[in-house]
Amino acid sequence: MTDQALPAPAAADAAKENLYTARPWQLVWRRFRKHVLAVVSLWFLIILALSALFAEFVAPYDPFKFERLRTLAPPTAIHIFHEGRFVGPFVYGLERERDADTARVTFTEDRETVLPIQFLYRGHSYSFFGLFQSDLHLFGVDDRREQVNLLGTDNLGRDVFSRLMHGARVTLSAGLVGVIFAFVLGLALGSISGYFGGWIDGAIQRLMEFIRSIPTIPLWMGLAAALPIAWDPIIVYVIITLILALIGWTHLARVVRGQFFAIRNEDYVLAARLAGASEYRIITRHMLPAMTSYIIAALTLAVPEMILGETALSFLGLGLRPPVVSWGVLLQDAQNLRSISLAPWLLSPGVAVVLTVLAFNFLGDGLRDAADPYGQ
Amino acid sequence: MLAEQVAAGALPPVEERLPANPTVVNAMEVGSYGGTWNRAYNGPGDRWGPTKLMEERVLKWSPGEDGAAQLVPGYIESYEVNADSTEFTFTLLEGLKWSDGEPVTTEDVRFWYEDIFLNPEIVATIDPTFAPGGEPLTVEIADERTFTVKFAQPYVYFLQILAKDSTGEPSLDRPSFIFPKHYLSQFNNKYASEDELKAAAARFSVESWKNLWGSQGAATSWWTNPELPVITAWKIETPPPAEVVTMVRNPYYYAVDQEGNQLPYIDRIEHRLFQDPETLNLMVAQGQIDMQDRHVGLNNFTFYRENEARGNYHVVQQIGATTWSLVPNLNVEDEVLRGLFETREFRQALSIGIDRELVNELAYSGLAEARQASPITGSPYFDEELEQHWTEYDPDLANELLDGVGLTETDSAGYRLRPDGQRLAIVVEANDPVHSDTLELLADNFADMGIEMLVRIIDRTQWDNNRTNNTFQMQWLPFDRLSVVPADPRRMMGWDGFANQYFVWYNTDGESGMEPPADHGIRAIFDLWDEASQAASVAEADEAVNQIIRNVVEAGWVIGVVGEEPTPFIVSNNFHNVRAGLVMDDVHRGVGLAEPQQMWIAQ
Amino acid sequence: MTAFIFRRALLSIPTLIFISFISFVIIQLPPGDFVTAYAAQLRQSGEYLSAAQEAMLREQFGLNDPMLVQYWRWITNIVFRGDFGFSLEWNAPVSTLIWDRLGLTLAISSLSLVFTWLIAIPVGVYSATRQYSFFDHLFTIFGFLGKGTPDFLLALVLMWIGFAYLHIDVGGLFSPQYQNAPWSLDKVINLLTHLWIPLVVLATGGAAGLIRVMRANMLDELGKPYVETAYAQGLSERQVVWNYPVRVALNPFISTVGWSLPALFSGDVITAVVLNLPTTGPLLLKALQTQDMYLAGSFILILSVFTVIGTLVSDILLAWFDPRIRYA
Amino acid sequence: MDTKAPMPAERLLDLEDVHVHFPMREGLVKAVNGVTYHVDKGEVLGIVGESGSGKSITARAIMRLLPRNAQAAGGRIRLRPRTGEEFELSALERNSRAVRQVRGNHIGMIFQEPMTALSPVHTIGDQICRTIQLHMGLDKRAARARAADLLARVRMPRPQQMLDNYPHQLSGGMRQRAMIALAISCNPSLLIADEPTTALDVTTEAQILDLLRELQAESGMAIVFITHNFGVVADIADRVAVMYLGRIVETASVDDIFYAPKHPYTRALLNSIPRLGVDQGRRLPTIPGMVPDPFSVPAGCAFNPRCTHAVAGVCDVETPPQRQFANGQSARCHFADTFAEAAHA
Amino acid sequence: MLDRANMPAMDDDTLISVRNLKKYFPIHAGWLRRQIGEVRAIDDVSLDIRKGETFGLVGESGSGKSTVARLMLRAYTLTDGSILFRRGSGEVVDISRLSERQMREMRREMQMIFQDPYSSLNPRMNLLELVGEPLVIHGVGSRGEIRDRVAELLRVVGLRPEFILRYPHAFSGGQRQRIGIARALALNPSFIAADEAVSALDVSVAAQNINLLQDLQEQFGLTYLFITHDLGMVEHIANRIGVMYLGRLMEIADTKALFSKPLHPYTEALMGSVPQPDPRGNRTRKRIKITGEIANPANPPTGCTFHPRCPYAQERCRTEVPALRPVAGRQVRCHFAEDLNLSGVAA
Repeated sequence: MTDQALPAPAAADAAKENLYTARPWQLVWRRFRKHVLAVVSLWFLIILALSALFAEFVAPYDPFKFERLRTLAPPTAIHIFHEGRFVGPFVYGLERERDADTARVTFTEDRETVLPIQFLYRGHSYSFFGLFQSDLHLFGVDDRREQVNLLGTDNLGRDVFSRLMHGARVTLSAGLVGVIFAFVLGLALGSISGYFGGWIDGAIQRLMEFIRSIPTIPLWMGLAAALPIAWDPIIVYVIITLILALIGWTHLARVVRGQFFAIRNEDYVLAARLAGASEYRIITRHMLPAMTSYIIAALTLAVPEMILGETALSFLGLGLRPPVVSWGVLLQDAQNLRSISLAPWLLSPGVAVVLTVLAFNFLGDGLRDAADPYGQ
Repeated sequence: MLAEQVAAGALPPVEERLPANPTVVNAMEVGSYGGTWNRAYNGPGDRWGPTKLMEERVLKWSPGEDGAAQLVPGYIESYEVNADSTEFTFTLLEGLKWSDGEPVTTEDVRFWYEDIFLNPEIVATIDPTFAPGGEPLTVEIADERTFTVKFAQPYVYFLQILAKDSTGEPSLDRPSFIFPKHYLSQFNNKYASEDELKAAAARFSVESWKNLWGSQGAATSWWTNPELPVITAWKIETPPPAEVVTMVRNPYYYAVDQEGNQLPYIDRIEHRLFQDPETLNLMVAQGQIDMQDRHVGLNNFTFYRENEARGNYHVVQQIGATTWSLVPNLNVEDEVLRGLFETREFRQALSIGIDRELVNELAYSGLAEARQASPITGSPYFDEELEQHWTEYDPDLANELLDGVGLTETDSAGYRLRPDGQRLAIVVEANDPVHSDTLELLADNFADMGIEMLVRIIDRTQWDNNRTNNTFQMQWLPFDRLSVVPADPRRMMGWDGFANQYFVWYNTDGESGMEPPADHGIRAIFDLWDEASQAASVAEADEAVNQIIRNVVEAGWVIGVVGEEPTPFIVSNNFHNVRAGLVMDDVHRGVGLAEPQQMWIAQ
Repeated sequence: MTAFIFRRALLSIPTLIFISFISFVIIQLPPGDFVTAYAAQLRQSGEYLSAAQEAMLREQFGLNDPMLVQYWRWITNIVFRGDFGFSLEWNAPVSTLIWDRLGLTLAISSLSLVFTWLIAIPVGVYSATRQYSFFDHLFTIFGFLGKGTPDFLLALVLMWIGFAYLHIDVGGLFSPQYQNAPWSLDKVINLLTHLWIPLVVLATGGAAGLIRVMRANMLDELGKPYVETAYAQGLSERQVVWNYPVRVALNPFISTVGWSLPALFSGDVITAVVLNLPTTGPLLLKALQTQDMYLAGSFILILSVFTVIGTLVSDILLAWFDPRIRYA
Repeated sequence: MDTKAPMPAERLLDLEDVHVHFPMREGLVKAVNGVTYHVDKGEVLGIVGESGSGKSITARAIMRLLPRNAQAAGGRIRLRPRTGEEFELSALERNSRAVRQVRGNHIGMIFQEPMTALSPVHTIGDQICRTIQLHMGLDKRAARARAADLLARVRMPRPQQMLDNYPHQLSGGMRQRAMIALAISCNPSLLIADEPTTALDVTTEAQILDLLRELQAESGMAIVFITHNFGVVADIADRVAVMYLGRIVETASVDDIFYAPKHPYTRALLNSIPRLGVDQGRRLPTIPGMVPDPFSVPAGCAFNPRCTHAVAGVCDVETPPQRQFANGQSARCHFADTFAEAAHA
Repeated sequence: MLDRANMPAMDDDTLISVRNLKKYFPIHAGWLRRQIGEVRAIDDVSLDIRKGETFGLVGESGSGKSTVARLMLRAYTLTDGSILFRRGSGEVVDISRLSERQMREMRREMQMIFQDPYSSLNPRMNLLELVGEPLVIHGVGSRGEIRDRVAELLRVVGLRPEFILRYPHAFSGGQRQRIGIARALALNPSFIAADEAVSALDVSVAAQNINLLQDLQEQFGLTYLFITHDLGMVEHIANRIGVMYLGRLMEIADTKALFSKPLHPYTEALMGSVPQPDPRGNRTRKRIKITGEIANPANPPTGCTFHPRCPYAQERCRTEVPALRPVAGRQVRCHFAEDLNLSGVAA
């Protein structure tokens, strides 16, 4: 008799079956894919992350190498036709001149020197994370003196594009470290608070309220001055980031706590308990998976905050400092009228920050929308 | 402005306000009265900006015909120095008046000497500059206008010191010797009762009456107290904290131009507050600044030049009296590093391993001069040979020298190893991100020598503290006071720089600080200064000073890189009488050398 | 309701005590004290303090006492006498300094807050009611752009545009000639020509987030049955949207009122520094940089107290505004 | 059917071949697929059907309250309220003035969830007054008086006080009373009640049903009562329409539906309901299979795969026409006549 | 308090015996949040369920019937009372005194089916994981064995085993309910509490699932606690019925007896309220309808908690709390159970 309830075998509807048996993350991905901006952002960030990881390869020049004859050179124009003749992408040489009166350096294209852009070009050698030596670069021009500077050079003649790529590595990883630390804390305390409730929850809530009322800038300034000077600036920065994460976790903790409160009362959690599941199993197998996508979305949205934080702190002179190359540091070079008027290309790190933050936000937005595949 | 007040009867006519024989300040050209001078300041700590515009001394530096600084009398009619430089007699101008019209007399000198200078409640310790050989100066009042300052031993540089430091605490930014007794006695414990002092402290909302005194004292600081009678060309009207700090001209100012017109020409000076240097640059480019000397940096030179038309101003270039230098700490606690710093060849290597031209070209737009830390061009102590000492860029020789001192081992990254096996790394501290370009260039040079330079840009306060507390290895420091060296010879003696602990030892007679080793060259420097400070004649003293300079430069204790860079002044096109090519040294009191009281604004 | 407020206020007291202590500790963190900072500052201009003078100053300011004693002196003065101490840097009582700048700070902050809301609420409502429309996408992109651009960069670029292309005075709140002038119509107009940059900078940053919040809340609310009920009563779309879901979706905004309290007090530090605004923010920054202990400490304390009060106010407002909480 | 035919005099509401479609990712959902029914003045029409049958969507189509993504894909909806004017609702713009004049004024509506169907941040009084002021042009005071009056009419205890209460302060039953007060606030000619008692306890349900009956008797308004509960329909309706998969499969007077159903679906459904005092322990007859998902509605008679009487080649090919019977009963079944005889036999 | 000496020994055919079950929640109020009272959510509930029977529990929402079921399964901690359970091994355990860890073992024998087929299945688990979870937790069998067992269970509840990898969103409400049933059956429990198991389903589907539950009971010898507000359903499925009102049992009786002649006015009112799919019957049937609404358990009426709504209430009802007492072989909590002549719905 019970066979009554069996639906008639569906006509081989593979697509539908596929939908029915898709793992939750597959469904998230499917929904996410519909979010064009988010997908574009994801690709942008992947490319950015890869570029940052392989900065030595992507960057044509050593980010620390000075070129006394190429200071404040504007972005190199890339040409295709030379005197009406197709050459493929190439650049002209540059002639430098310093205005004796205003001390401004100007460049003019030397129409005689034609330098084709070479891909997989062998330039200066570098050590990739100390793993291996190489001199292979994505692109470059084969000339001892001339360069191709996609984003121009700074006042010491360093290639801004190369610095941008190396800066991405520092900025993104420092942001991630802080976020991950805040995430671990927030997740732990938020879930404890949300799962157990009662006085534990009350205590954690009070702690959070207290921590949130500590003003950040003063704390940061105090810490920046209190740490030993001989320490590597990056380590100092990471430590401060970590300490700030001690404050930053409250936001995530609140989200996690709220989610826990909501999910704790779902029948399926009770069902798991009645099946004899331990608390550990309930939290890890039932409650956390329901939140992962929210948490990932929250994380994604937290990373840009960190990046912006880095630039803001650099602005106040409290973040990373040269010779470390980070976006904040590069932007510090550009945040003056001199640069905006004489060398606007020095603002390109700002554009990079805006684009990256934008991409993270779109990604986070897309993830949040796709987060609950069972929502509707 | 004043004519109206005279007409209204609020002010006596100008003849009555001026001294009988007013001091003549030669204006570049005779100007016209009036106008408001707009400039900018960056906070209460920037009181020296306004102060230096109008400091008064018995003797002041003035640019001569050739622009070279020379000492001229200020508010005194005349002065006399005896043969062995132990007695200095000054005569105040006849009819010199405070800004409230009260006459300035030797009573004010007596007040300063007896009730302030010798008052331990106000001046706890007398600066050694005013107590050579440990014996403080004494003052004798001859008559209403004349007084004599006496020393127990010859003191040839006293007049230079007066021109720079005035009479020391608590009056660095006030005229020498005179304090307005008729006003200040109400705050002095010799004249006022305890209750009155308490009331006065309360009126200025400070905790104790002592806080009324001192260089920032609420009552005695011209910068915060508009009531205080002054003899400067302008006096404060709206003190900080204010968005705009204003100063108005002093109707009783004692000086006139060559045609007998009372100075200053300009009625008011308004200092707008700014926080961020970019705001100032914007003000400049927008033509909101009439004349600005402070906070306009060489790094914005091109920006200033290119916006001249827009802002209706021009850039006037002065000469900086500093040499930006790498200053190693000879007292550094790291024994190995100290050993290296004390090794002459090592210092030579560091110096010749630096490509000064590159630094000048890239970081100073080619506007400065590659040079050693030594007296600057135009200084009486200038020596071209010293200026170029160890400045020839020779990385190969540098490496040879380093090999020579035994630094032959290197690590995998190519850096030399110290005798104790650690990588040879030197932390170099600077106090402003502006310098990071330079230091990156220097770090590159060091790397070529196999030395790792760890650049740290730190907060100014910390940077200063590190020198005081002897916790730095090397600093990027403006080695200044390189014009009239004996006016402040301490830079050359290691103070607050390459051997601060030795200097402290010397200065405290061995009570604190570190004693230099018996054979250390710094002992010769200290001996030479003792010689100079007791010399009976200037020639004799100068010889010793020159020897000090030669010793310091040749020892290479300071690694000068670039200096004598042009110091830009922003000068509005209707702002006149700003001289160019002056040596901007603290000793000369900076912009004071340009004599702002004779500047004027075309109306 | 009073019980609720009383209980919440009571719970804040330990937080406040702890916060005041932390405020004091933070400013003690950097090595050195005010005297070293002061000496450094003097040195910058060629004036030098001898060791003895430094010692005297320390004695005078009581900097040699144990930290707890200093803290106790400081906090009791504040609590019992309303005396925030004396700014060593500015040579003026802390309360005067803060008071002087508070008026303009509050004016600018609240103006920018109102401006932010005036943008965020209608745009959020529009975006939600016309979800996925062209303008919704446009607003989203603009919102994220506003969120993604560092404030100082935006301020700088706007300043440059004003300077180089619009040829107007930028920076500060007045042109020099109006700075000390009495209030007049011209001065107000002059103020407005300066005010737009800070308003735009502050509002873009703040509005972006709030638009997202408002939009999300509205989307939640629009799907609820009571909206359908309202439509079924014959109300027009405008009446329905603005009377019902907007009213509910505004609740999170109300809680941000409390959160903005400390921001109202300090203004946006970075923007104020870049734009040379005469607000309290730059004062705070300066105080911290120079370790002007009493000024910095008072600032941190006031900010923290405002945060705590802000939270309290938010909770109360929310309870007062949302009957579901009020009668719970 | 003659679509041009004027509405008979007693007719209040007339639906002709109404279609509502939803374009979804998985395909087009024909949620309402040719619904025809009418309501006469003062009668209670019960509409029963399982979830997904389209009964609520049809109601919303009348009110022009369909979700934004819905497509009104045809059909005609006409309304002639007490005032005599005639509205062709299907021809009006979604939120047009005319539609808004009908909503709340001529047609009141009650929803299933009284908790969420009332604004949580406005008092009951505010919400009722707003409607009254909108449609009746009363001033604030008069509106409030009327609102109190209405609350009294729906047997709300302490009506004056209740005006100032918020929905969450009331129990479920009270909320539904408030909801009813709101719906009848402007003396509508028609009340659409969409599962108004589903969320309530049986005891409260009985009270609400009594209330509706009384109100209907007092004011003579017609009610379209949507429910999935046959018991409720039996209790309140004069006539009943049974829906299945977007279509009305059978319409008849309440007695005919329960005692002489002519559609196999109606019969099967009635059989599968346990009745008090009747079915103890007996195995319940069920309808085999499940309601097909809305993307793949079977061809022919939508019910044919589950119908025990389905005849292959007929039921799974041809969409059955509506069969009318003399007693006013009608059924969409090829074999309705057979059942008619069986029932009468 | 439970008097041990007087505790009725558990009959051999009793599976579960609940005695004096209580669940109170404290109420805090005032400035200092002091406890000012308690909500007696469940007060003094005692009932026995016999092996193989279906015990129905009915009442309005807020009457505490779900809470009783959850307390019996120790989903909540109880305030007081005892719950004796006869294990498969014959051993009788008072599960109210077990620790959470000991209880875990007991959960193999007692399971629950939930009302909401949507929220009771973790949407992120497929059928294998969902239905197999109890097996995994209790370490029953290898992966392959679990898979086979899950397939078997799916077949038992009428779902196609090839759907084993599907996720709940692929199923309709009725099917989901079957998944829940399969999960409950996974460990071969002897006792299943079905909390409004079919209330959320459409009539036709509800009938199918009810039949399934009856089939399974027969097949596996299950004992059900069947909680519902639907009197028609409970009459159909239950052998005995308990009627709850405001956290207390008002009446316990055999189904037939209860429906043909209720002894408690509340039972009568409840029956009178149910509309029947019988228009003529509805018109003619005498229906006692209840007025007012269920009281706030935080502030229950004095005396008999039902008296404000009771058409037969007298002065005594206002003051004296009636006890649950045996009347005519049933148990009733009414002072006047013997005197009233109440009408049932028997055909």
